[in-house]
Amino acid sequence: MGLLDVKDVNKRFGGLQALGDVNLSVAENSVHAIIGPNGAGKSTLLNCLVGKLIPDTGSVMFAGRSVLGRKPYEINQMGISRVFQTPEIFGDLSVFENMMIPLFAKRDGAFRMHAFEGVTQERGLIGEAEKMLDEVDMLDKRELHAGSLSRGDKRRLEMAMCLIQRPKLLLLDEPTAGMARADTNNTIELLKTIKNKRDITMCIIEHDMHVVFSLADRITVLAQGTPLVEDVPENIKGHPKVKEAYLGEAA
Amino acid sequence: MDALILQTLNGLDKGSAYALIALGLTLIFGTLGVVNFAHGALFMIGAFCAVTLQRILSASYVTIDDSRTDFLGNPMEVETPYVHAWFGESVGAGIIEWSVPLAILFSIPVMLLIGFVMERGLIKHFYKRPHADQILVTFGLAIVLQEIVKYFYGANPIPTPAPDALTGSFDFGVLLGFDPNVIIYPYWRLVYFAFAALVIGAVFSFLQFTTFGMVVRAGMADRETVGLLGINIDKRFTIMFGIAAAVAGLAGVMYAPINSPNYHMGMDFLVLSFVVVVVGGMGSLPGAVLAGFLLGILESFASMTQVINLIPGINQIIIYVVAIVVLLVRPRGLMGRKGVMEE
Amino acid sequence: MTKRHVTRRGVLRTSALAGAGLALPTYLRAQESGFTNAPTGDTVTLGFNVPQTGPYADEGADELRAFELAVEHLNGGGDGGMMQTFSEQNLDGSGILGKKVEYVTGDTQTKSDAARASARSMIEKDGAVMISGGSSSGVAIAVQGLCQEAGVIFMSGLTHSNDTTGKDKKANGFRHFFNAYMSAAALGPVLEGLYGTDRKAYHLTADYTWGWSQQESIQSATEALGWETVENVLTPLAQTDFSSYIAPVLQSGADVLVLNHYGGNMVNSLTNAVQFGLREAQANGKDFQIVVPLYSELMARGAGENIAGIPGSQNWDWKIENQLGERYKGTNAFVQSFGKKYGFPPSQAAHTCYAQTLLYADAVTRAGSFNPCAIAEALEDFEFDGLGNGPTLYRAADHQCFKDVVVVRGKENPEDEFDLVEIVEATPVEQVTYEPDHPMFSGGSLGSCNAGA
Amino acid sequence: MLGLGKKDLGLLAAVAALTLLAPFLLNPFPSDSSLAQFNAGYPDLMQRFVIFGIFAIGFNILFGLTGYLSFGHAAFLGVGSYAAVWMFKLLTMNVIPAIILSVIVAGLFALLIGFISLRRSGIYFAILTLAFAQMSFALAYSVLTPITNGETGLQIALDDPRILGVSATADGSIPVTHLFGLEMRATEILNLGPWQFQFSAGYYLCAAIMLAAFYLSIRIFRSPFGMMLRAVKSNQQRLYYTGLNARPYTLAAFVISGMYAGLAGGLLASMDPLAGAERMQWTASGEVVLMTILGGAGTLIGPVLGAGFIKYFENIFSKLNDNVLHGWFAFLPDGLENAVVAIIHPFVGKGWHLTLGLMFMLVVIFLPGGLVEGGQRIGRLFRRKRGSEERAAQQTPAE
Repeated sequence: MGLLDVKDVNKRFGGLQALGDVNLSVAENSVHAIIGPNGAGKSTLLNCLVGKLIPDTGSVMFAGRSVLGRKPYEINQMGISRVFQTPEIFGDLSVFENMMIPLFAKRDGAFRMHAFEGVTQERGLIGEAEKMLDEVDMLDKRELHAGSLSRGDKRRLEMAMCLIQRPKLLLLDEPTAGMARADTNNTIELLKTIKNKRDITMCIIEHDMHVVFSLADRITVLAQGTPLVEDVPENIKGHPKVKEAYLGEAA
Repeated sequence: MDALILQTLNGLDKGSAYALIALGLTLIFGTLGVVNFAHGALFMIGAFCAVTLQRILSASYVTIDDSRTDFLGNPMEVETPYVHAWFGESVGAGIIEWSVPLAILFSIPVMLLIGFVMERGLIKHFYKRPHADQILVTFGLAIVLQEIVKYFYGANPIPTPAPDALTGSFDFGVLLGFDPNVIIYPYWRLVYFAFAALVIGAVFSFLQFTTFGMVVRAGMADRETVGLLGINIDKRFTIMFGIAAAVAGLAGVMYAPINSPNYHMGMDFLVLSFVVVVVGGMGSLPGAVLAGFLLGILESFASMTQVINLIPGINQIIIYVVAIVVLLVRPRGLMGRKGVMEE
Repeated sequence: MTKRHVTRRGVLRTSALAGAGLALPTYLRAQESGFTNAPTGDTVTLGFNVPQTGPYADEGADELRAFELAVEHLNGGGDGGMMQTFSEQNLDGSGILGKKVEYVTGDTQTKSDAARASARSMIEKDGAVMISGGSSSGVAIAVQGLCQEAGVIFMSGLTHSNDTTGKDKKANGFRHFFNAYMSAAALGPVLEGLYGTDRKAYHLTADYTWGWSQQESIQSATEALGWETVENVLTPLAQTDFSSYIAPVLQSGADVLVLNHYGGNMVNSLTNAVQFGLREAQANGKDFQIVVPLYSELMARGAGENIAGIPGSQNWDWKIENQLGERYKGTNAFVQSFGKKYGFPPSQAAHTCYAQTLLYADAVTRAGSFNPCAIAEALEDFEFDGLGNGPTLYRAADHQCFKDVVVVRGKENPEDEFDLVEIVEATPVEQVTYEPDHPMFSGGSLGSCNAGA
Repeated sequence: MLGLGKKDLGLLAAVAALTLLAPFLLNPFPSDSSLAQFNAGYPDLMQRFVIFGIFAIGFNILFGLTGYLSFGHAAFLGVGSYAAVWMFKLLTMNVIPAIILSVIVAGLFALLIGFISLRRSGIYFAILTLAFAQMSFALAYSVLTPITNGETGLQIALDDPRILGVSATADGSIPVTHLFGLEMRATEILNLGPWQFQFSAGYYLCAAIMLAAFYLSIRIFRSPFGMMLRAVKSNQQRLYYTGLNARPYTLAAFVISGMYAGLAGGLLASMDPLAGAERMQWTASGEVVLMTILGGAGTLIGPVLGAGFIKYFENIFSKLNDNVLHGWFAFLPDGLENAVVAIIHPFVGKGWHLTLGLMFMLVVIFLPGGLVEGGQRIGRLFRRKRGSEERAAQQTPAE
């Protein structure tokens, strides 16, 4: 039993079999990467995990509880946070306010009015937010408008927002997509630091093999909606089926 | 049964106007992403094109007739239209009588021009602005346009009759095998329906079968990509705006004999046409047309005495009830694409 | 809860700071005079509250022309208009009680709310002692209520609902215009003469108070003739296309269509009815007929040739003195001075507003005071003549004018756009008079006159 | 102080000062001068300024913070007015129970409509609210006449029961609205030289309530709840994946702004006991949208400015007629006088809509942030170059 167990998940869109009999187990405190060519069903799978899509059949269990049929915010409350391909942050809010929202969410659950208190009265939470910002090297930008940040900073902010929730599982959807090599390396370093500092499980969907092989403990290769192989990185390199899947794509 | 057929006819006729206005609104929204609150005003200007042409054609010179007196007891001033003098009385009267159909030709260049000027001069600057700003500026424009019309034409409705050959009514029921006098329908409304079908057909074939239309449709789907292909999409969108204005204008021209035009007729249609667009699905042209006819027919059915006796007041609110039900059951409208205008 | 009403109306108090050079404003709302906005200087301000935007803007504009003309005449300008023919010869062109008449204007927007806001600004800011004008009953009733509370006189403009002097009548409000009951009572005999007693009527009625009031009146009048009412369908006020209401009429077995509509509604429903061929149709072996109980010149102009032959009623018509003679004197005097100033003949809305202004000025003169209670007393049961309607009574019981009603029908071949209707007859006042406690007017009471301050 | 930051406190104090001194500020011209037409310091208009200010402040809590554009907010104002007038008819002429009931009724109505409408967002939400409001208007105008008195509007009458009051005063008049005996229309007049200033009890009640409403709105803007609402506007997707359900927040904002609208409706009825159906028409809903955008959506003071702007035009410009114009320009030679009057004529009196439409266009074209932005630009002219920290601060919505 892993932290996250996906069993026999199927998903069809009209005539297209997007996912077919996907089985996957993500072990606690591991970094699990899902790779595969374009259209392999990686994003569909991810969306099934966070409640944006509901699989036609099969089960998705997280920490022993099913996530199926739950809304995204409920799944988040169970301990799954998600980093998007393009950073999703609150662009109209300041960096600091971006950090406060997940803190309020964690404290209050889905809804609590707090209409008559000032944000600045939340001393304990402010300290926590500042500490987290410091960890991702963004404390000096706390009053900036989040929408005006560079892409790399937006990515850091988004990760900080996810981490401050202390999730059990962090889902990363191509965290380095569209980044320059230097930024990519920075992100890899950041993720490694995060990994080393706390007990966290990560599940990464990634295109960039460099990122995958630098971080992952285990790798699942997905092709045409079905897992081809699942193994440790060393064995994935040069695996004939993987080559076939990627070369097939190249052809 | 005959009552239902009659109300369906009515609905199709009402629906024609709704569909034409909604079609233009959807074109503008789909291509430019602009919520145009001045669209009702364009419809109204179309109707006033008919009024204007009627006035131009009946421009008169004045002669004094000493044998009669006016209300103040002065010698009567008799106005004779120039066309009477030029072409003889019967031909002249005939020309004036046909001013509404003639106004179709007159209105197309006028409306295209108004559309171009509006897009280049104002709307262009609002593509990237929030919808709320677009609403405010186009609403302001609508007020200005209708006040200008009011200044020149007054607030009272102005009779703009159809040619005599097309007034009167036609016993539709006999054709279908009903008794005479059961389903009677005015010629002009049949003309209006046919005309609307023609315009809708023309717009669709234009979008479907021309390169221009293809580019515009592609632009509606994904503006950025089309821009990347090096196609000057902006120019085409300007033309599209002109076409949308012309469609609204044509709807207005032909509507003039049905109800005498007045300066606020655009506002009367504005809210309704937005409901039509949304029920059809924002950005969906077939949806707009379908919803226009559907709401027209439902509105007609709701005004039947039997229905009103069953649910008092239903004729006042039917459109809104339908809108609420559709939006709750089918959030994207009848034929809308996912994700359009939901954020 | 408190019941302290120490200073019942003692709400407006004037205080002056010592040392400040106290120049009297053009008006005072003072206790010393005992009523709201008592004029103290050498001028008096009247408030003309008419629709200037919205569908009735043209009617409002015509009312405003009449008011301006009336003020000009009161101040001694122009040819004096109906002041010459008015049976009371108290007005001499020196203003009212020697005070020059000034006026302020406002926009009712044909909305009760906006009309009250506009009237309040006239009372509170401009110090108007009288409010007049308006083009719909909802507005008239709302503003009448306001004037009652504020303690000024309201001389209503065009308002035709029974309620204005029925269940919503007020001691400070006066109506010169006729009402739905009178329309129906006047039309009844004419309809009998034109179309006989064996008729089946189909009613389309605007779905608001005036429409109901009109429909109820005409239904009872026609049923008294022996007509049968087949159906009464309520149409939404915002309706612009009436096709779905008109289409079923022929099938219903009716042979008369009564359009209880006004303004844009009436123009559209009549146009639609003619489009559907109702004017040429046959039903029950008779020619199908259309009736529009309340006519107005502006509506007739909007409907164009569609009104040909269609009967209805009016409060007054500019041709009446020429056609029906001396009894309606004043008409020509008014038409002359209005026509000379503006270039076209006045509408009935203009006439009623002009008459109301003169009636007010005359009442002030006779009362010798601008105090609303004194004016009301002067107007109550006041009989007069020479204002174009023939001998007229301002009845004390409900503040309604009783006078002849003009029955008209659309002309077949109008000479110009102002000559659209022909007069069928003037129904004598006796036929349209009713008891103050008539069921259509019951409920509500005048209350007592309020002088404000 | 009051749980507000220094800047907000300053703003509140400024607004308080402006409202309290409004009778002076709005009557800058001597009452016998020809410019007296521009004076707005009479009770009715001053009351409208602050009442519609309340309406717009409430609307801004929904639209400015969450970005949800309601096109049916006038329905809540209308419902509030009806509730208040019924209270006057049935219970007492004291305004307190009427205002309380109007807020409650509008809140409940908003809860119902919001619960359904908020299942959708964007323009779909706008059309849903519009549809509900238009339904309310159409029904109030016709079928519901026994409750609403239809076209005429609900008025108080001599034969109302009024359990805790009198049906009619001793001399047969309809009693007037009051606050524990203080009549709402009581007005003190101060003549100061040629100037005249009016102090209306009703206005000061409205102003006090407006200040409270404004204070409340500042607190909401600065609270975690307000931040959450801004987050809804900014990125609902992220909010969802942060474990938050946006619906309860938006619904709460919707109900709060509905209650503000109800409060405004109750106050309107308290100042002038009439409730007309037109108050619920879509144009009335559109008006508050325009007020908010015109003033500056999402800013604290903007909606109040927008409300004042529109009401000023409606009440002052519509009253200018040719007679007044000729009065102003009488000093010019005759021909010139007529020419000037002819030029201005289309824009005033019956043409006031034209001026209003032009103003909408000009403001939104040249001042995208509304009147507040205009103010900020003027402010910036006076203090240029103050370093970059200021620019950062401007990005968080301030006043």
